[in-house]
Amino acid sequence: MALWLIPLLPLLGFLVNGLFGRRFPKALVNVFAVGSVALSFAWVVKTLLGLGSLETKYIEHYYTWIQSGMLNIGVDFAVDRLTAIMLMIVTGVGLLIHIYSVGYMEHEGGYYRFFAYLNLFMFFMLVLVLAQNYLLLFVGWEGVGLCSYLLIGFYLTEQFATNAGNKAFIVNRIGDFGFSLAVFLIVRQFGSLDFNKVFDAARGMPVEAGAGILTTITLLLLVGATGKSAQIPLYVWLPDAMAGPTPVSALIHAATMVTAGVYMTARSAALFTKAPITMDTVAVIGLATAFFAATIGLAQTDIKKVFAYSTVSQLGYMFLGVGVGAFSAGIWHLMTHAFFKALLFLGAGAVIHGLHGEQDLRQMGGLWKYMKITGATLFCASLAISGFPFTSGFFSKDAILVAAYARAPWMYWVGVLTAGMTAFYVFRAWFLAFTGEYRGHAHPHESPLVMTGPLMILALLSLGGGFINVPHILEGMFTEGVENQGLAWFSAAVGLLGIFLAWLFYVAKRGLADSFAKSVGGLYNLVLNKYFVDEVYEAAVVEPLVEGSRTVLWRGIDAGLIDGIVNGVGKRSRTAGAVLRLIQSGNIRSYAAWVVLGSIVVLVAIGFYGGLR
Amino acid sequence: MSILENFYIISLIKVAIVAFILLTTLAYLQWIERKVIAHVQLRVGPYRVGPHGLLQPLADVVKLITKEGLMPSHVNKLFYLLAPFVAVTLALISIAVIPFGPEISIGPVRTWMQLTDLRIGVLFVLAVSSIGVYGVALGGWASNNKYSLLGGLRSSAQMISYELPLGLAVAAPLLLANTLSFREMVNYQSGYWLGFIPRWNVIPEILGFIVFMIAGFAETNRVPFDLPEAENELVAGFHTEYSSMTFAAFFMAEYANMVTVTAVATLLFLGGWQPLFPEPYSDVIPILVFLLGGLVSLYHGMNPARRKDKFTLPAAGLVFLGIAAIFALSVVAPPLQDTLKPILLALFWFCGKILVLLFIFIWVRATLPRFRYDQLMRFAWTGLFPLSMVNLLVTSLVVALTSK
Amino acid sequence: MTALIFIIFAGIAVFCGINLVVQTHPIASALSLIGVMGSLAVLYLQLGGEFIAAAQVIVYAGAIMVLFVFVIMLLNAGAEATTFQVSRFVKYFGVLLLAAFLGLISFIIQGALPKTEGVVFGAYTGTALDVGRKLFTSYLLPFEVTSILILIAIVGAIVLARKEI
Amino acid sequence: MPANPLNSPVPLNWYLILSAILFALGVAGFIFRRNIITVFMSIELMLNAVNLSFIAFSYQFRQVDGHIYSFFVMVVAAAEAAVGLAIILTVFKNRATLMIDEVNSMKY
Repeated sequence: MALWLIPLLPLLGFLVNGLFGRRFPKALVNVFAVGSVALSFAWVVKTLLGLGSLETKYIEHYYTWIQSGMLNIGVDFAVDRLTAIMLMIVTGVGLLIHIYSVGYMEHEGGYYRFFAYLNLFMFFMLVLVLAQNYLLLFVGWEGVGLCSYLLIGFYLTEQFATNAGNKAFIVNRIGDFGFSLAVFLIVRQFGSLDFNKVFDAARGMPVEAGAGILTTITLLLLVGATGKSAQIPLYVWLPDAMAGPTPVSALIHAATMVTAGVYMTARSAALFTKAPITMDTVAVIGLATAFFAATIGLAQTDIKKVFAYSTVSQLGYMFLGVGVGAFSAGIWHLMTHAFFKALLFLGAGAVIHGLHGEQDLRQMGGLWKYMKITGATLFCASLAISGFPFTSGFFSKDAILVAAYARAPWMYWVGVLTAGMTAFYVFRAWFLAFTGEYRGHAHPHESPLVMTGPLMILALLSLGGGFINVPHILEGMFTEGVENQGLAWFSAAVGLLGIFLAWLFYVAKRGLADSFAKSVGGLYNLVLNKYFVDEVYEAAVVEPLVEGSRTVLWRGIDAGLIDGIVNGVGKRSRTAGAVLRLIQSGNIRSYAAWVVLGSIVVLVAIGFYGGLR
Repeated sequence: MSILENFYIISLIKVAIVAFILLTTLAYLQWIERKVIAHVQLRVGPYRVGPHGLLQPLADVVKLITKEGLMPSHVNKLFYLLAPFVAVTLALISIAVIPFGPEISIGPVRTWMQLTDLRIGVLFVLAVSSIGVYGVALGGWASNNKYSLLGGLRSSAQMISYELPLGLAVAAPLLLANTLSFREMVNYQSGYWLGFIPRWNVIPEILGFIVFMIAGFAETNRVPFDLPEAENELVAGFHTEYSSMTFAAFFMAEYANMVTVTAVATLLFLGGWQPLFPEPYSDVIPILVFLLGGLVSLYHGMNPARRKDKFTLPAAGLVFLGIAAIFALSVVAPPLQDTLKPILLALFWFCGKILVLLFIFIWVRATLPRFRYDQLMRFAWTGLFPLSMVNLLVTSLVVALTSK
Repeated sequence: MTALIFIIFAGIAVFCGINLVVQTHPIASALSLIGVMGSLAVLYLQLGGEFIAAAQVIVYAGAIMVLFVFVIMLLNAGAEATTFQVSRFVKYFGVLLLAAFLGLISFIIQGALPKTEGVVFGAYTGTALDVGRKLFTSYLLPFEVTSILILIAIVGAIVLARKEI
Repeated sequence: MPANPLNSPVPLNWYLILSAILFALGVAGFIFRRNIITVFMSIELMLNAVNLSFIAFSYQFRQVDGHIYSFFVMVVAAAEAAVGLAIILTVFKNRATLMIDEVNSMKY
C-alpha cells in the first residue's frame, strides 16, 4: 500500500519550497505546498479504503535502521484504527489549514518559508503517527518540536516571537528528556522498541512483577507527554506559542502536535493500564490542568490567549479521559477538539486578519455586521466546545466525564465545573467580539473565500463530528467506555448555564462583569496574571540555571578546565613539534629515505616473528 | 612425421614468404601511390624506369641505399639511430597476427594462412601501434632540430588523442563477435543475411568503420592528418634531418602502418577473406575481373597512346589473362579444387579489400587539404571521441539485450 | 624455454631499471622505463596474464609513458645538473638502506613462500574473458569508483594546466 | 627436454625477488635523482614492480584477482600521471625549474 508515500509527499513539498521557493511566485509555492498535502490526504483515503476494516494491524517494513546485538530497530510504518483516525485528522485538518493559510499569509513576508515549515511539520507529524516503534515515533516527536519552534519564531524579527520559540523548545526538551529515558528503560526491559513486541511482553507480565518498572516507564513517558501536550507543570510554553502566525496555532498548537502526547499515551495503553499509579497521576494532572487553564482563560483579553488556555484545558480533558482508562473517549475528544479548536483559531485568525492584526478583545465588538460567515462559524465552534447537545463536543466530552464518574465522582464534578467555565469564557470571547458596538479603530472586513471555505467545512465537522462514533471504531483496541445518559445531560446543562452567564455578563448587563471582577479583585488579578506561574518558574528554575551555567559551567569548567586542557595540549605539541621539526628538511628525498628506514624496521619485525605466516 | 610438419620449420617458411611479399608490397605501394595521385592530377607519374615506371621502386631503393647517411651535430647518436629502427620494427611486427586466409593443406601439411593466432591478436595490434609513436617522437626529439621537435610533439599528442576513438571503434565489433582473435572474428563474419547480404560487421557498425578509418588516417600520419610532417609549416617534420636508409626506414614504416591499418579494418569490419557473394558466384568473380582487365589492356594495346604501350599493354593483358586462367583452372580442375582454390580465393578477396582501402587512403591524400592543428585536436576530442563512444554504447546495449 | 625467457627478460628489466636510475637525461630514463615495462609485459604473458600484458603495453607504455615523453620534450628538459648534492642523511645512508631493504625482502620471501613447483608457461592463463567477468561482477564497485577517479583526474589536470595559475 | 636447465620451470620466488629488485631500484631513483620527472618515473617503476608480484601471486593461486588489482593499479597510475604531469607543468611554469630540491617552499 506504499505507506511511505504519505509522509514523503509533504517532505517533497518542503524540499522544493525550501530550496527553490525563494525564486518561485506565490502561486507556485501554493501549488507545491497545498498540492503535496492534498495528495497525501488523497493517498491516506485511498490507503484506508484499500485496507478495509483494519481488524488487525497492517505493517510495512522498509529497512533495518539499527542492528546492534539483540536490539533490532527497523524503519517500519504501521496502520491500525487509531493511526487511521490520526491520519485522517492530521492530513484532513492540515489540508484545510494549508488552504486557509494561502489567504491568511498573503501579505506576510517569508511566504515560501512558512509553507516549507508547514510541510515539514506535516512530514514529521505523519512519521510520528505512522511509526511502529518508539524510536521512529521519537523522530517524529522531535521533528514536530523543531517545526513548532521554527514556526513560533516565524516572525524572526520580533524579540518576543523568538523568545517564545526558545521557551517552547526548551520546555519541550525537559519533556523529551523524560521520554528518552523512558525509551532507554523500555529497551533495557523488553530488548526491543517495536510496539507489538513491547506490548505483548507487557501484557504477558504479571502485575506485581511489572508494576515497578512499568510505573517508572509510564511516568517518564508521561513527563514527555506533559511537555508535548502542555500539561501541568510544563504547559507554560503553549500560551506564548501564540506568537506564531494563527494558522500555526491552529494546526500545531491546537489540532495536531499538542495532541501527540495523548496519542502516545493511548498508543502505549498496554503499558499504562498495567501501571495504575500512573493512570491516576495522568487523570489528576489532566483534571488539574483542565481546571486551572479554564480559570485562567476566564480573564484573558487577548483572543488567541483565550483559545490557547482553552486548548490547554481541553488537552487536560483528554488526559483525564485516558487517565481514567477511557482511551477511546480521549481519542474521540482529540478528534472533535481538532475540529472545533482548529475552527476557533482559524476564526480568530479571520477576525485578526479582518482587523489588520488587532488581537485585543477590548478593541473589538459588533463585528457581526462586518463578518457574518466568520461569526457564524465561530459560533458553531463555541457551541461545540461548550458541549451544546448533539454538537461534537457534547459526545466526546461527556464520554470522558462519564468515564471519570465511573472512576471517581469528584473528578466528574470538577470536570463539569470546568465545562461550565469553558462554555463561559468561550462565549465571553464571542460576545465581546461580535456583539455590541465596535470599539476599535481599524476597518473590519470579511475574509476571502479561501479562508472562509475551510471555516465552513470545519464548522460542519464540529457540529456533526460527534456522530463519528470513535469508541465504537476503536472497540477492538480499548475497553468500551461506560454509558450514562443522565450525567451527560447534566454536564450539558452546566455548559448551557455557562453560556447564559456569559450572555448575562457581556450582552444583557454590561459592566456586571467589571463590578464582579472588582468584588473579587485579588482573585481576578491572580487569574489575570495566570497565577504568576511564569514568574515563579523564572525565579525558581530559570535564574538558578542561568546563574549556575554562567559561573560554574562557563567560567569554571569551560574556561578554566577544558580550555586549559586544550591550550595545554596545544603548547605541549608545539614544543614537541619544535623538536621534531628538525628532521623536516623540506628535502623530499630525505623523507623518502626515512620512509625506507621505517619499512626496513617493519621488515625486520616481520622477519623476527618468523615471516608472513 | 616429415620435417615439414615441424612447427618451427613451417613457421620459418611462412615468415620468409610473408616478409618477402610484404616488403615488396611496401616498395610497390609507393609506386601505386605515385601513379594514382598522378592520374588524379592528370599526370602520368613515374614512367621512365621500366615499363610504366614499374622499376621505379628498385631505383628508389638503390638511390636511398647509396646516399650518404648524414648525422647532424650535437645529437644523441643512440636515440638518433634508434628512432627509425623502432619505427620500422613496430610497423612491420604487427603483420605477424594478421590472417590472410583459412586453414589450408599443401600436400601433407595443414596450416593456417597466418603466422600466429594470438588469443588477444587485436590487443596485440593495438599495443604495437600504440608504441609505434615512439619512433616518430624520438626521431623528432633526437635530431636536435626545432622543426623535428615540433613534429615529434605534434605526432605524440596526435597519436594519443586518436588512440581513444580507434580503440573504442575497435571495441564495438569485438563486442559483436565476443572474441579478441582475428581468426574467430573472420569466422564470425562468414555467411549471408537473406542469402546475399554478407554478414560483415561493417553493415551494423558502419559508424564504427568510418571512425576507425579516420582515426587510422591520423594514426598513420597521413593526409589530412599529416601534421607531424607538414611541409609548409615544419620543413619535413620529424624526419627533416634524416637521410638515406634512416629516412627510408621512416618511409617504410608509414606504408607498413597503412597496410596494417587497412588489414585490420578488413578483418574487423569487412569480413577478412569472406567473399562478397555467396558460393558459386564468388568463384567466378575473380575470373571475370582478371579477364576484363586483360581484355581492356589488350584493347588499349591495339591502339596505343604512346609508342611503348604497343608492347607493354598487351604483355600486361596476357599476364592478366594468365591469372584469370589459373583461377579458372583452380575452380574447375578437380585436383586443384581443394588445394589451390581456397588459397587463391582467400588471397583474392583479402588483398582486394585491402587494395580498395589503400586506394581510398591515396585518393584522400590526392584530394583533401590538411587540417590546422587546433582543428585536428578539436575534431578528435569533440567529434570522433563522442561519436565512437555513442557507437560503443549502442552496440553494447544491443548486445546485452540480444545475448542469451 | 620458460627459464630462458625469464632470464632474458628479467635481465633486460633489471638492466633498464638500473639505467633509469643512472642515466642523467630524462628521455633516457623514460626509454629505459619503457624497456622495463615491455619486458615486464613478456613476464606477465609468461605468468598467464595475457590481457594484463596487453593492457600493460597499451596503457603504460602506449599512453602514460608517451605523456611523459611528451612533457619532457615540451619542457625540453636538459640533462640533470651533475652537482650531486643530497641531504646528508641520504648521502650517507641511502645505499645502505636500500641494500638492507632488498636483502630483508628477499630473505623474507625465501623464508615465507612455500617451495612451489615453479612457473611453467601455459600452465595457467587468465584470459580476457575471466578478467572481464570478474571485473564486472565481484569488482564492479571498485571499477565504477576508478572511473570516477579518472574523471576527477581529468578535471584536475585541466584545472591545473590552465594558463592563469 | 627437462634435462636442459634453461627449460626447467622457474620458481615463483624469482619473480617476487625480481619485483623486489625493481622496487628497490625505483626507491633508489626516487632518493637519488633530482629531476621531478625522473622521480615521477621512479614511482611508476615501483608501481610496475608491485604489479609483477600481483601477477605472480595470481599465477600461484590460479586466481584472476591479481590481474584485476594490477589493472586497478594501472588505472590509478594513469590518473596520477595525468595530474602529476599537470602539476609538473605548472611548477615549471612558475619556477622555471625541474630540480626537486628547489621546490621546497613547504619547509617554511
